[in-house]
Amino acid sequence: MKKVEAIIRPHLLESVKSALQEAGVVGMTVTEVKGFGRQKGQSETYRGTEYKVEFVPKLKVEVVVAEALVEAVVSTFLVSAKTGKFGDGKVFVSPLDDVIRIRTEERGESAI
Amino acid sequence: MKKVEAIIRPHLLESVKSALQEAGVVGMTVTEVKGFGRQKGQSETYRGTEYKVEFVPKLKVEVVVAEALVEAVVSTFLVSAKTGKFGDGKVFVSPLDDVIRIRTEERGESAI
Amino acid sequence: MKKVEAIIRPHLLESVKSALQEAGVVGMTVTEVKGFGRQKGQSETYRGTEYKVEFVPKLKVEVVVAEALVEAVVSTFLVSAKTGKFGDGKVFVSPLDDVIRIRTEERGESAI
Amino acid sequence: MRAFRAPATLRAYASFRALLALTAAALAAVASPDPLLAQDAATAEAIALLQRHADFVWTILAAVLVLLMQAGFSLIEVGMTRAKNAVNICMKNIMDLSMGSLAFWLVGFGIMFGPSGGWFGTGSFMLSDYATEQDPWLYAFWIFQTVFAATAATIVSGAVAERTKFSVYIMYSIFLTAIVYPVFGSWAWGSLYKGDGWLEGLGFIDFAGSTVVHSVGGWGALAGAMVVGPRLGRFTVEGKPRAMPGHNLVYVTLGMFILWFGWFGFNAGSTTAATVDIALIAVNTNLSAAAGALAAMITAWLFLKKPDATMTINGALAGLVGITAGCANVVPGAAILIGLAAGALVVFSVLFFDRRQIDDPVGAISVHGVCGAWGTLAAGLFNAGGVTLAIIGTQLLGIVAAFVWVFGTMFAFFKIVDATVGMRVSAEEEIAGLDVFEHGNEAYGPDTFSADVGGVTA
Amino acid sequence: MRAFRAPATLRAYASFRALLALTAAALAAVASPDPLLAQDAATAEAIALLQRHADFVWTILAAVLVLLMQAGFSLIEVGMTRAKNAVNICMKNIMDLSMGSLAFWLVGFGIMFGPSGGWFGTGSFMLSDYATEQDPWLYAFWIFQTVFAATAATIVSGAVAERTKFSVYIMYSIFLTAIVYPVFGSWAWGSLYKGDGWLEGLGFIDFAGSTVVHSVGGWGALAGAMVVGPRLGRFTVEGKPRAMPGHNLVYVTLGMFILWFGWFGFNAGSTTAATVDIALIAVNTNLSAAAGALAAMITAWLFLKKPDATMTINGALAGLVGITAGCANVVPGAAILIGLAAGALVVFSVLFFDRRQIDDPVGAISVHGVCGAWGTLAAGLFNAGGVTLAIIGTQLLGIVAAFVWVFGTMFAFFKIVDATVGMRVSAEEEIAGLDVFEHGNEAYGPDTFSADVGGVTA
Amino acid sequence: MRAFRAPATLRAYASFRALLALTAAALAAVASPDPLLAQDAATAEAIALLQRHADFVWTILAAVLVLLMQAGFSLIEVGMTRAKNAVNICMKNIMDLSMGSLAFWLVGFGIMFGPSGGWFGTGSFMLSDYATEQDPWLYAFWIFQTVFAATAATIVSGAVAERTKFSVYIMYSIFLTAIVYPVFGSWAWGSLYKGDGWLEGLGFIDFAGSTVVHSVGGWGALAGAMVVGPRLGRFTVEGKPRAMPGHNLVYVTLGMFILWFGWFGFNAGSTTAATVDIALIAVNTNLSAAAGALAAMITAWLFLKKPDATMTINGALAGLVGITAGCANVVPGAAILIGLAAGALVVFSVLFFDRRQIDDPVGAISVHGVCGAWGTLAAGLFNAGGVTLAIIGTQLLGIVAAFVWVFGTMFAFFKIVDATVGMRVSAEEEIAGLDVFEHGNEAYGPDTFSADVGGVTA
Ligand SMILES: Nc1ncnc2c1ncn2[C@@H]1O[C@H](COP(=O)(O)OP(=O)(O)O)[C@@H](O)[C@H]1O
Ligand SMILES: Nc1ncnc2c1ncn2[C@@H]1O[C@H](COP(=O)(O)OP(=O)(O)O)[C@@H](O)[C@H]1O
Ligand SMILES: Nc1ncnc2c1ncn2[C@@H]1O[C@H](COP(=O)(O)OP(=O)(O)O)[C@@H](O)[C@H]1O
Repeated sequence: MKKVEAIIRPHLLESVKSALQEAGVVGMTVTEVKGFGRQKGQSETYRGTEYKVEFVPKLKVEVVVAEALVEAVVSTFLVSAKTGKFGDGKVFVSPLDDVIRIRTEERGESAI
Repeated sequence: MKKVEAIIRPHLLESVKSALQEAGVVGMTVTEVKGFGRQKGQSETYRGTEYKVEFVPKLKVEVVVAEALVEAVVSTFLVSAKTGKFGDGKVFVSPLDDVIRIRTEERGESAI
Repeated sequence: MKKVEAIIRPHLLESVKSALQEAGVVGMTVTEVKGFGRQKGQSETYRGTEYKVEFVPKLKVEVVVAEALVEAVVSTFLVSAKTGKFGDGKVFVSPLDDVIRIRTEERGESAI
Repeated sequence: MRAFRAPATLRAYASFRALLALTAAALAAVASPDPLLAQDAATAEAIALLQRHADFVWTILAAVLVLLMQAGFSLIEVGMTRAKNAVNICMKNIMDLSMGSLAFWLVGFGIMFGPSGGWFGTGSFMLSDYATEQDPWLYAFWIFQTVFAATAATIVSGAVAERTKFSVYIMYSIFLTAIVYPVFGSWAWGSLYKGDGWLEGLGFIDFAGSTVVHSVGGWGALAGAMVVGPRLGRFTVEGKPRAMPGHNLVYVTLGMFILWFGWFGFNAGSTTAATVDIALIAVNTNLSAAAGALAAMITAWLFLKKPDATMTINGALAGLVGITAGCANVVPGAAILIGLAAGALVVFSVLFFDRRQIDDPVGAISVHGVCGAWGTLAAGLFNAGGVTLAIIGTQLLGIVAAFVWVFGTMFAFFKIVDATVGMRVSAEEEIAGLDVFEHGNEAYGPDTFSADVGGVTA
Repeated sequence: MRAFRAPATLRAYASFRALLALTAAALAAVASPDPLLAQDAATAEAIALLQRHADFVWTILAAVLVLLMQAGFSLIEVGMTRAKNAVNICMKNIMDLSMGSLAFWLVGFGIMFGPSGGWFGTGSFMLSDYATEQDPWLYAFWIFQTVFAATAATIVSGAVAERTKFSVYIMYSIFLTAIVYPVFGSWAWGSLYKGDGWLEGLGFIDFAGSTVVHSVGGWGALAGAMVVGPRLGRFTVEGKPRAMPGHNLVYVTLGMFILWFGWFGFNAGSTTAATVDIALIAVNTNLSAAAGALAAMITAWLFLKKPDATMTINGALAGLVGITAGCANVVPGAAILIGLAAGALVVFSVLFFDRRQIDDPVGAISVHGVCGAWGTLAAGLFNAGGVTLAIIGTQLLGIVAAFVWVFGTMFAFFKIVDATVGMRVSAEEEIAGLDVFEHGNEAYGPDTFSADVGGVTA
Repeated sequence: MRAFRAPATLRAYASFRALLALTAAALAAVASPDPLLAQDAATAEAIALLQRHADFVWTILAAVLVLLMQAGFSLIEVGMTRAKNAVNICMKNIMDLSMGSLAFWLVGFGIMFGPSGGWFGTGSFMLSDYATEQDPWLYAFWIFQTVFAATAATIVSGAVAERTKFSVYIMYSIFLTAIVYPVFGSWAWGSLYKGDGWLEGLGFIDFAGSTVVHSVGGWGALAGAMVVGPRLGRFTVEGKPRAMPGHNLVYVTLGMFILWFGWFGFNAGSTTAATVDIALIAVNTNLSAAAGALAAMITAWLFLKKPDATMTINGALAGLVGITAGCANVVPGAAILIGLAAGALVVFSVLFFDRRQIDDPVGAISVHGVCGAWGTLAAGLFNAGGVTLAIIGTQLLGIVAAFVWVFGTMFAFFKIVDATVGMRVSAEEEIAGLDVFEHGNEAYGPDTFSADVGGVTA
């Protein structure tokens, strides 16, 4: 099993979610995060003092999937989260030793 | 060392926290997340238009523990976070290369 | 590639961010979290009932870096996030299989 | 809209009725054997009419100030509870004013002010007297009394918040404004119109309603809180109280200022006449509120270690409730003492009910019930006209009568409702919040917290 | 400030003008062959002056209550939209009052109330009449009319929220308060001052402005919402509406109470005279609002499964808009019926415009446009003075005239603006929110949500 | 409460005092050799009494409007600062009104209005004059003056926000309302009652307090901000200002509307008499506020690239402060000019103090201090009665006197306090927020942001 984490643009959550569902993903966990990178935030002014909001609102979408599904999920992100502009985000794939479903205590892939 | 991550129901944080403490866990990090899975959110209406809140509020509890403690921590989650209904969540166990305590610069298990 | 995760004090974000930039880090993702550990939260009262806020506001800073940079990044955290008091936080280093930049579909280190 | 008046004809400024009066007199003056008297009569009539106009303006504006207090109560209740129940609390307050106005029009006013044998009125329903008597003052008096009834109703809302079914609350709201409040009101204030209450007959002093309005609301709140029981997790298994911080103390502060503002309509407006007396009443109201806030803050500082905001705010309200009965018959110095006592009292009262495991998220029982009783007693103790045992006795009698009648009827009402339809929401609903289950709404949309996480789909 | 007056000389209390009147009379009394008459004249003048003073106090206070309604509208609009556009909505409301006051001073008042041939006024601009006529009543009348104009303007703000350029909104706001509102106003109310409208000539009944103010705002909102189009994602590709919950229903509730409060100034204040009539108007206003809230809640409960908060709030406002035309000429029972109908009507109207894919985030078209029309008709149907076909006909004529004039001019205006400078912001800006792009501000600072994440740097 | 009056006896409507007057006269009429005169006297008395009643109603209602301004100030200050200090700011504002009312009752009023040799009053403390003079007008005058004192006090709160000890703030609040404000007040307004100020003696024009109230508060704010120093991180090491956005601009907007509303009580109420003059004052107040908002928005748009919300709001307040001195003696056109200038001025003033590294989170120094001075000068420049060098000289003298006295005493006060108990909280406390450390509270409960993370335990 792997954990596939993607940083995406908040307003694309809907399309990403549907795409993942079609790709067979049954569950995911989403976190509101602030991103720092090539995409620079809007510069704002407050009472005459200009300032850059350097941290851009992003969403982190975590999906735990069986080895077999990893590539499918990754490419799903590449399609559904892309605008082509700075700030589209990244996909991280990391190893996972085990998954347990609390409700049923199932372990491993069957727990996903 | 391993990182044990669990997605739980927000209102069970108290019981989970106490259970973990009893299991010998001295620290943890909690994040507010939104979960998508078998548990379906309440359907709400706004000015006559119905809609489903598909993302359910959850908490992610991260605990970094020594190899030896992993099973104990996992089963602690299985007990303290279970209601038996859809949406109890998952426990993820993943590898960790190193841990450093910023205050003391200790490394490895002693830093936990 | 590795993922370096650090739990830090919220008001130190600025200094940590600048330090990381100097260390050559081009991107990072920050999450608001609540921490539980040796540092005990302020005790507050509400209408005469005292209570401890056991979960302290923290920030989780995630940086994905090439193997080579890991040590540099870790020590950057040790410098820029330290106050020496309980609650400075931890740095976690974990393995990463792959990184993909959504915008360009680059993979691996070039995607960071 | 009334047409612009040209200044040339100053006379025209007097409203047409005044003109009628004058013309009538003019005619009379001609006819009358003694024009002097006729003219005097006409002038006196015109003068009386002017005073009447001033009374209407004052009373309507005072009623409007009291009406805004609904916003103050809503904000305080919403702010001192959790976000997941904010919509429900708002809806309860909206219904208190809406249902309350209609129920008081239909039934309440007649019971409170209709012809009565001392116990409750039996006529003057639905503003029917206007048809026969054609006196517009009925309307001014009615609107002023209506907003008072709505105020009594809304007091209970906060005490039973976060766990009571919306449908049950509506039933309660109708019951209180249609029956419970008017019946007691008829005992103390019935003779303001066509009633003749046994309590006022004894000389009971409650100028603006420390007991008639606030204690009535407060004891209803006590009954409700006792029957519905505390919120989940409010007390530990050993019965120790656990803090459940409100979710927005800025709302609470704004609510307090709005109440302080509206209270001038409540107290000074109770003259329902444009007289010089309103000045003393306003001074007393302000000084007592100020003293209440100060005393509560100091009490909290001494006994709870810090100057707690919600206690201080409760203190200001305690001072306002405390001076309501005696605002017209005590001197400013006494108003300060009344406020100081109320401010200290409310803090201990809140702690007392906490210890008795009666869960009142906003302190309504202490502020309105307890301090309403104190204020009624104080109106006797500090009576500028002098104090006698008889006066104190009557005040105590009124206080007790209010408790017995209101707590009795409301406790029975809530028990019956609870036994039949059930007063409390399910644990699942209470945990998730009443907003979603009862109203299908959320007070704070997704993006209060960020971009559209949990974004909505058709 | 005026100096404190010593009570010894009660007379001195009468304002000096009153004194002048009396002295003048005293002198006259001496000179005059018949002191009786002279004295009568002096007394009558003094009495008229007192009434005049009461009229000023009432009218100014009423105007102030109406002015506060701007806060109510702001809160309702902000609360029913998303956080990322809150600053923009606040700024629009601030400008409605600011630009509106100045535009109405410069142009609007003259067009609405200046000497006219029935279609629009052509004089009395910039309060110029004061120089010649020296009548301070002009100021009282002007401030009251000004806050009405600002109210009409602010209605549109919510309907076009979250997608309209700020610069375009300012143009609209000036256009409406300077031209569109005053022209129609001159038809119905011109003769209140120096105008002489064709519609009022036919006996059109609209005491406080169900049509003159609310429908005018509502139909302007309809035109704006149609031209600017729905918010991104508000309707699915198949045209099914998608929910876009407002971000703070507590603001919406507070806004409603503030409007309810201010509406007494709006309706009862429209007497612009301290008379006994204000009582009936106040009673009708309150009962209709209460009935509207109740009817909307029940309608929502029956047809939308739950007692929806924003529908209930729209219902209260619908009741208020509905009674505005007839508040002075219907009986309380009728006011309740008018409110009930308005409350039910507004729910279906909101659903109707949703289905027609006209995106009105706050329901302004339904509340002000539709219920304004209903209220105007109802003022005829329930006219206490009796109803005739002629009356109904005139009411309908007025309703249609308002729609044709306002929708026509505003639709053209928005189309032209859209074709030239463009009415709508870019998709990117709409997604990110207007606050950052249009104002460079954010309504809610970073640490509303935590410590300084996204902390700011110079 | 006053009993309902039956319409049959119209006369009865006149308050009993009026009745006394009439009866007295009736008797006199019988006795007197010349009934005509006696009757004239009685009528005149009754008329004077009616005017007196109107004066009471107007003055009390105006005082109540001013009192609500406390809510406006609280909202603006809370909204323009960070969430972690919201409770502290609310508490400071509550104490300004509470302590202020009590301190002004105890000491302030006597110093400001008691018998004085020109520099400060020495009598009339604790409303003691009532005992001897029995004139209820004292109460009306007192409540109106009290809310003015509380307003002056609350101005400083925002300027020293987010870093000042609560205990120190309370000391300051008492000092200002008991000594600093009253002393200057006695110079300019003392003769309104029993005082006799040297400044008013020279013909200083400040009708409603641009200097007496607003500059006094503003210069106190300057002293406080200078002594306490800027918030941590407000300026870079090189001294460049860094943005510290307020956490809720919706609160700020609501606060502005509430102030705009209350300001009519502040300015028009300063007649403390029901006269026709209130209309011009209301018109000037509204036009100047509107012009101020517009000018500030345009200035920001031109010089800061975007129509900044908080600058626009400061502009509206600047217009209000600016017209306060001259509201009764300038024509509407002048009011617009005064507002336009104030609106532009406030923007540059805010930037100026920023550059001087004086940290004023809400712009109180610029709005109240600087624009208060401008308004006082403008009251001379645009004086409808004509302007002379002497007038301008006196106005400038008053402006300077206010600055010297207030800034001098307050700077010394804050320095002494700072040297002894210390004025500023610890860096740790400042970073964590004053709410938790000073009050043990948090403004926004955990679940504003989610379910009960950081859930509370006994
Ligand atoms: N090295 C990194 N470690 C962790 N997160 C990163 C890293 N680089 C980028 N990110 C995340 O990805 C988001 C998008 O990256 P950015 O450089 O702005 O655009 P792009 O991915 O298109 O090059 C950032 O906002 C941040 O949240
Ligand atoms: N494949 C997954 N990857 C990441 N998170 C998941 C995954 N499946 C479920 N979750 C998380 O677990 C939570 C509970 O899962 P759900 O399917 O609703 O109930 P249950 O775990 O009882 O089957 C979800 O809300 C989501 O946050
Ligand atoms: N075992 C752990 N697993 C996950 N997070 C931890 C763990 N221990 C500590 N933390 C995080 O580190 C933060 C600081 O730890 P704490 O023990 O309070 O101070 P210190 O790190 O200085 O010893 C905690 O608030 C928590 O967020």
